[in-house]
Amino acid sequence: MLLIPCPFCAMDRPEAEFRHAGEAHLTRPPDPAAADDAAWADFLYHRANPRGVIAERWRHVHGCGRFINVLRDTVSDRILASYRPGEKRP
Amino acid sequence: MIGSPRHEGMMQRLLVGRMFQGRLLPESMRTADGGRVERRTDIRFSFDGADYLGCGGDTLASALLANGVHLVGRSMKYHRPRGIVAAGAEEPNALVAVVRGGGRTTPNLRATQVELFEGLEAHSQNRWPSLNTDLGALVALAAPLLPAGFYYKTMMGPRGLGLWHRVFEPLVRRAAGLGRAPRVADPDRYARYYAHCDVLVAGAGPAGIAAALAAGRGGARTILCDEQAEPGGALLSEIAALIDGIPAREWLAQSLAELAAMPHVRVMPRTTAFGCYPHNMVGLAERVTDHLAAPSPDQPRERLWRVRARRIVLATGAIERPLVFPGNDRPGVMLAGAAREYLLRWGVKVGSRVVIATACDTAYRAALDLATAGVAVKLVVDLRAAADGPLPQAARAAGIAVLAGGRVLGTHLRGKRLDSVLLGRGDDGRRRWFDCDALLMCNGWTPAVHLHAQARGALRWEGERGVFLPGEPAPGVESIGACNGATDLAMALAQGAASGGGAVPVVEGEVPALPGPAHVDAAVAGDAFVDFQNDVRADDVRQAVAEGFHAIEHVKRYTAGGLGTDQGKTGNMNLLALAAAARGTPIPELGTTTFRPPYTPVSFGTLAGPARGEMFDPVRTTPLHAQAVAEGAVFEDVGQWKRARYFPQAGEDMHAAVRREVATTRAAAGLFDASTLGKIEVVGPDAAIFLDRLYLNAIATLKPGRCRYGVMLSEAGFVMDDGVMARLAPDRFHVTTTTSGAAHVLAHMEDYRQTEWPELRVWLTSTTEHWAVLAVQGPRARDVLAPLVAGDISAAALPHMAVRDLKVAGIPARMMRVSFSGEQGFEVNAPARHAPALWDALRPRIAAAGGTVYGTEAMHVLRAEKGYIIVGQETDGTVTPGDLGMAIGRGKGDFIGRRSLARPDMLAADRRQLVGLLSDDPALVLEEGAQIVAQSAPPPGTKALGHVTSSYFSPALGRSIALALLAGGRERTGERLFVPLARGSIGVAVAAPVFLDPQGGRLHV
Amino acid sequence: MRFSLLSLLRESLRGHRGWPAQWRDASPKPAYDVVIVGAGGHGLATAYYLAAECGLRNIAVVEKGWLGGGNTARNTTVIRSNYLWEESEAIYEHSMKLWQDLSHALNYNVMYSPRGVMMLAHTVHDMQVIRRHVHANRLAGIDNELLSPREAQAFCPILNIGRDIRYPVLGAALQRRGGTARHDAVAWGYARAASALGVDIIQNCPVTGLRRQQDGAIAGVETARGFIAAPKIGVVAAGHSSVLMAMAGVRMPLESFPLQALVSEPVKSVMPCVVMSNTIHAYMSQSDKGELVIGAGTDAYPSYSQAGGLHIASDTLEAVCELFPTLRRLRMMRSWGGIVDVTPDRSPIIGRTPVPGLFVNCGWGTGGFKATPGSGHVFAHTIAKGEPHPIAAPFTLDRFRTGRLIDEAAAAAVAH
Amino acid sequence: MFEIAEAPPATRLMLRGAPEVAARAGAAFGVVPPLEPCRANQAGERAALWLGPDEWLLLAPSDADATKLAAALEGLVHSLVDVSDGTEALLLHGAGAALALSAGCPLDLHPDAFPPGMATRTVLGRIGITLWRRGAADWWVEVARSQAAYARAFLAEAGRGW
Ligand SMILES: Cc1cc2nc3c(=O)[nH]c(=O)nc-3n(C[C@H](O)[C@H](O)[C@H](O)COP(=O)(O)OP(=O)(O)OC[C@H]3O[C@@H](n4cnc5c(N)ncnc54)[C@H](O)[C@@H]3O)c2cc1C
Ligand SMILES: NC(=O)c1ccc[n+]([C@@H]2O[C@H](COP(=O)([O-])OP(=O)(O)OC[C@H]3O[C@@H](n4cnc5c(N)ncnc54)[C@H](O)[C@@H]3O)[C@@H](O)[C@H]2O)c1
Ligand SMILES: Cc1cc2nc3c(=O)[nH]c(=O)nc-3n(C[C@H](O)[C@H](O)[C@H](O)COP(=O)(O)O)c2cc1C
Ligand SMILES: [Zn+2]
Repeated sequence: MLLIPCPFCAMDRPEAEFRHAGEAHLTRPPDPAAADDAAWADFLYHRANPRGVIAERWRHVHGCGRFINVLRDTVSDRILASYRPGEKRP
Repeated sequence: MIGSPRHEGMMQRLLVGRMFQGRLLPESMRTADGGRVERRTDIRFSFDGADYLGCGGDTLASALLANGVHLVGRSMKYHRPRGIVAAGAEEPNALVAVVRGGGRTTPNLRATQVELFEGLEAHSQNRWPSLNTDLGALVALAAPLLPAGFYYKTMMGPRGLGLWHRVFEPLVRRAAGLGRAPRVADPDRYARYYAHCDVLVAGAGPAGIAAALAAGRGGARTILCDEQAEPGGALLSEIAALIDGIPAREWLAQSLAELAAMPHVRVMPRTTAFGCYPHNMVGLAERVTDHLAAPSPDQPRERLWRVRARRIVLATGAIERPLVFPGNDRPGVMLAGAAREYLLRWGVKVGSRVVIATACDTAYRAALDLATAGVAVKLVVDLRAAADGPLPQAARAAGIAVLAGGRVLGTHLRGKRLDSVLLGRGDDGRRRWFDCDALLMCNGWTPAVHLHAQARGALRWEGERGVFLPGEPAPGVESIGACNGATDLAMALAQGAASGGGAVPVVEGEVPALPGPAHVDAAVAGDAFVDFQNDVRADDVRQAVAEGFHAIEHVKRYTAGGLGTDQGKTGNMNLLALAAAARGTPIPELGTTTFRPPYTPVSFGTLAGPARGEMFDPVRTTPLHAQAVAEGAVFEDVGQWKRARYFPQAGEDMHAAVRREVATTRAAAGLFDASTLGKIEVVGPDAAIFLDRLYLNAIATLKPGRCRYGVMLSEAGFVMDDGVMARLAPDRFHVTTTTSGAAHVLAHMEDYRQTEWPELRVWLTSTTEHWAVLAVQGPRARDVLAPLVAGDISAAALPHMAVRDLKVAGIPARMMRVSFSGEQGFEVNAPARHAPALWDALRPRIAAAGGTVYGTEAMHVLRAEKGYIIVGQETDGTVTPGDLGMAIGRGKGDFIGRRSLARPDMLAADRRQLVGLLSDDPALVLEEGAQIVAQSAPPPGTKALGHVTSSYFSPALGRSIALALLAGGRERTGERLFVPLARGSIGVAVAAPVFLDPQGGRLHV
Repeated sequence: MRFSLLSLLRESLRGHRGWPAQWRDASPKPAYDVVIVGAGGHGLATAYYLAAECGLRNIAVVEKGWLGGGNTARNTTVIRSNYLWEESEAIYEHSMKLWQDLSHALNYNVMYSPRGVMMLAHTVHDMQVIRRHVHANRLAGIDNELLSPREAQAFCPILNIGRDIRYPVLGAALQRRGGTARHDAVAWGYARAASALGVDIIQNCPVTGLRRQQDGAIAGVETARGFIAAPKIGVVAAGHSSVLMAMAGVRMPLESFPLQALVSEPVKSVMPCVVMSNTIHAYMSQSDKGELVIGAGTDAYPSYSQAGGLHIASDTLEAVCELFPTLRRLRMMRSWGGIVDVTPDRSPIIGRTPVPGLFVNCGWGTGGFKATPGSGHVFAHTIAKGEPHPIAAPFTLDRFRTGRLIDEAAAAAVAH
Repeated sequence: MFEIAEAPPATRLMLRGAPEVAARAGAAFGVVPPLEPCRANQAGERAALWLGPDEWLLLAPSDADATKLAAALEGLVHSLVDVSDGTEALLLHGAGAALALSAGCPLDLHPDAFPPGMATRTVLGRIGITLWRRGAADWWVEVARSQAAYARAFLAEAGRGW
């Protein structure tokens, strides 16, 4: 069970309080109707799935309720940083 | 059960259990004094039905050895007689079942870890009819046919007959397995806790204790755990050395007392650190009652501790390696360190005439101590060319014969016990049988790096000693003591103290043991075992390599070496060395197999903890549960909720009850508990915009005081949930969700609110449990309610799809005119605490109106007659709103899922669409999930056109009805199709999915 | 050397010194007609069928570690074909047919054991789901039958069908032809047979890049042991598929999760079949050696660590102990993790990619072992012909653009 | 080892909004909703728990009147929702309470890590709770109404055998 630093609660919190919410920094096309099928599929389904550092979202559902962003190494599972949505990836 | 233990017991008692004045004679191999056992009280126990005596503090293994019993088990494959090899967790052979009756039998326990208690009953395993005479051993006759991997090469039989499965596999399965699983459910309780500390020290030997002392003295919250009953590790069998000027055992007692006195330190005996998991979480398994003769029922049998430690200090010691020589598996052949431990800790002599074979100095300690205890140490055979370190010298000085450069060439049994060993000199081919009743072996020590490696620490090869040592550790993890290469007490203590910045204790009186590389005889053949439990011989290893299994992981899997319950604690390094030799590569190039949890096996019950029955998953009940029980409801599980499914009256089965409930509701009125519906209050100036972006339907245009049905799509365009949006005020909505979708919908909404549209001023609050929901449905619904309501609920004042806050029976309620039945309907939302009172007010009025209470099953029929969908029944995550005939709200812009609906295959003509089905036979209710085809006798492989999603007998229509998803279904209205069932195909006509009151007239009255 | 009782007898007289290597430990040649990346069961099967059925001989399988060491070594070996959608039924049933003769085809006992796979239902909704499967399967000519709780218990006597558990068993679907096979033997059997047909199996040779030609078509693979040219490359790398495809610039609809499994200490036979419960998350069978083989869940987060959290094992054992309360005192002997590549619709991707000459077979997630023979077979034909085998055709990468998903997850929570 | 008591029914209001909403609510409600994460402020029988950066749970006696608060917030963008009946509170008292909670709550409940005055949502076994430490040995556990029976049974079981 991971220990995830929550930037809102300002402390490390156990994974059991969170829900994983997929890759971070995927932007929904501002005008979806204008996106072609390939671009839309890219947004919907295609993921970087890196072996290495991933930027991912977690929701601290049993805590502050907020979505947060986390940088984690998918090989060591070590967490390098966590930050609020809207903030730049460190 | 296991053989016929009682009978067998009688036999053995005659032989072994010599009685004196009505009492069993004490064991014969116990020393007169010394050791740490409690000698004053005899503990009576039985093994395979024979009664024995032991001492307090004994393990089953030490007590058996004290009684001269070496033969304790049979190996997995060849059923070879096996004895106790080790003294601790690494024991590969001495696996026993401990029988406590009433579902409390535990198989596969290591006798070396079973603590003795009065009345303990243990049995050997994997033998028939008895341990001594095991017919399974006949397999050995076929042993030449059963080398590594033989089963991959044969037992296939002629093609097409399935002989493996039919004939051979059942034979293999009959032979397989060690102990027997209990037949009766385990009545014991198990507990599970989280714990947190600054420092977790795993292993309470000298290194661990020194580390815990240093940490504790520094004020750190510390947990010190050890798998054994008594903390102390090597100190428990240290009689010579002085630590800080006092005898080691006294130092141990003082240190433990000091630790016990520190409130922030917790010492946990009988607690195995079995696994290291991500982010410094360590699993501990604590055995609470297994060692007690009469445990209190209040105590759990075992506890799981999930410990999060800032720092993990591993002090798990080292495991002695056996030597691989022909006949090295005979009862009476054991590890030298174990023999010494039995002597010094338990006061047990493992033999009276011993020979020692070693490739490492530490075995001389056993030689010296055994000799001092009066055991005839006939010879130490040192496999190294020279044996002249301080310990060998001390042995020689004590008059013990030492043969350097010797070899063990074979062993011989009398009965089932070793009686002599064939020794030779490495160079000149001379060989000689030595008679002895115990052969002690040592091939160096393997640092127990298991937990370090599990924590994803690297390993580093130390060639001089032939060991893998902890390399770069995971952050927050460190190894100290013998598991980190410390070879003596002083080093172990020093590493321990240093880990916590403490003062290093001074050690005197220990003769240093010079380390040397492990001994590998690359050519050793015959019954030279590498893995005792799985009967893997050196021959098997070489054969595997020759057959192309070069990776050590291949060797492991092909030979089964290391796959046993001991996970190769004693055998793996020998396996590795032999494989490396066979391949001609250095050991580090081959690497180790992966270290995985658990370090030693952990009970399923311990891992599952208290989670059983209602603790497995919460039972959620509505505020009206007691009322439903009083009405005689039959409940169903919907997610965690218990929902009333139907309310049978005397003599009714489900179908009769449901028919009555449906018909009565349509004719008069019905009362339904809809409290499990999810509810979300959506508040803020942008609430309407927000909902508009999340639902298919036009929400922004909804007027305060009105409700609208809403369908929520996933971003992929599939129907995800539905509910009612009630606009309470311009900036306030009461939104309902499906019962099982509640949490998911809220999460979905929060996701978009927080991360996609943070600029929207809107908040979401779950009110699911605040509101109880009583649905009053039916043509007389208003008559039932009106007298109770303070206010006008006429069709004009509160029309269909209106919402108002009103008092009902004096209770402040949120009244919604919505209907899932197709009838005039009211859903009264009342604060949960008032729900019973409201029910009590409504129930007699329902009765007076000729109405009924109804359950989920009737609700399903009512809505199906109207063609209303249930998310999860008409939909399955692959259904679009278009498939259901639902249109996008007028004037809507983008909303979640919209873009996906425009993808080519979401518009395809052959998509499955919602239709009604009427079977030719109106009495026949189709099976839900049944497939729809065009032919009446579809050949196998026929493509289905669709499937039945819902199917009931409709009291309103007096016939069966069904909803279905059908390819191009709307175009097929009127077509005749078929539904193949087991008993034959049923003809059906495709109809519109609304069977009753398509104009909705009944809703609006 | 053919494997048989006779050869075993003969070898036993020679002290088993005469067994030849089961496969050649090949070193890379500069070029091949086809390079398969990944020597898991699927990759090896692909190579075998390419050589055995498609007339190709100059084939290499390039593996970063030891062959069969990925998910092939780690799975709970459940084999069944009673999937819901026709596309899935077709490929899993194709596979099932191949399983039935695989030991003979390969002359290697893979211990395919049709002991029956029983899927439990605990709620009214579960019953609807399994009924739908039974109907769909019957129409497709695939055996699957509905059992009452009593019948379920008769089939698996240690199953608790009492009311004393949180979610009592309401019924079950049984596929009698479903069962298990020995995972390692599958990899080894294919490796041996492929090697005998001339396929080079190159172990300890990680692919580090996919080189493309000027025109964008695939040119070959960069490996730790040098460049290997090939006009056709099949990536069959399970959990690492995203990583490999990224080397060719292709983004995949995949996420890789750690999936755990565990075994008990071996005990005498108590469990005659495979039991699965999607609702309470328990998957169990007993191996021929006697361990209870238990499938646990995935962790919540993507990871390439081949290890997961302790709570995952706890969760599954909670469910196992509910269903099999007599096993509570048995002990977990070993637990481990694999890396499974999960697609949004939980169905695999088999076929061409936007890069000419580059083929991919991935996305089998938590349930691809059972597909090993079928997947290898249709993928081999797809690579050889350059266009999808009819059974593989629906499993395109393109379906995520067009929306024609094959969503097995929609109807059942997981797809082991 | 510890006792479980049920708190009397209470008024529970979920307040959402910016810090100025908290400030203004504090004046009307009598307790200032804390801005510091995971804190609870208490005055007499009223309390305000920080649940998130714009989210507070306000607790008051069950006869408390929320209209004054609603009126005071008029004009400020916010959300105020009555959730009084959605949860119940279990009051734990005793030295063993923390241990029992730690059977299902993965947070470090040592007073250094979870001091009196701290409050947060977290988990207890299979359910979510709001945990507020009111004193060294006093805990207020907010639990969903339908899950209260589970929570009680869970804690009772966790307290056995010590
Ligand atoms: C715990 C667990 C339980 C499972 N249970 C079941 C079950 O009961 N039934 C079932 O049907 N399925 C099950 N599965 C799924 C099944 O194991 C997989 O779907 C299937 O094995 C995947 O195909 P494969 O065998 O080819 O993959 P793998 O065996 O993983 O093969 C992929 C290979 O590619 C190699 N590779 C990766 N990157 C590179 C590179 N850069 N260069 C060279 N080689 C590379 C890997 O080393 C690996 O050997 C389970 C999986 C797990 C983890
Ligand atoms: N050559 C060697 O490496 C060697 C050989 C023999 C003895 N020794 C002696 O061993 C001592 C070393 O002291 P030490 O403290 O490092 O080791 P130790 O063997 O004294 O103590 C290790 C302790 O850890 C416990 N343990 C092991 N794994 C555990 C687990 N997973 N969970 C819980 N407990 C676990 C064991 O029960 C044991 O009590 C010295 O006295 C040294 O002379 C060293
Ligand atoms: C069906 C099956 C049965 C297994 N049985 C055993 C076993 O009896 N003993 C054992 O130690 N490991 C067993 N394993 C686990 C392997 O030892 C190993 O953990 C697994 O292949 C993953 O490899 P790794 O742990 O080396 O990463 C089994 C694995 C599978 C898939
Ligand atoms: Zn938080």
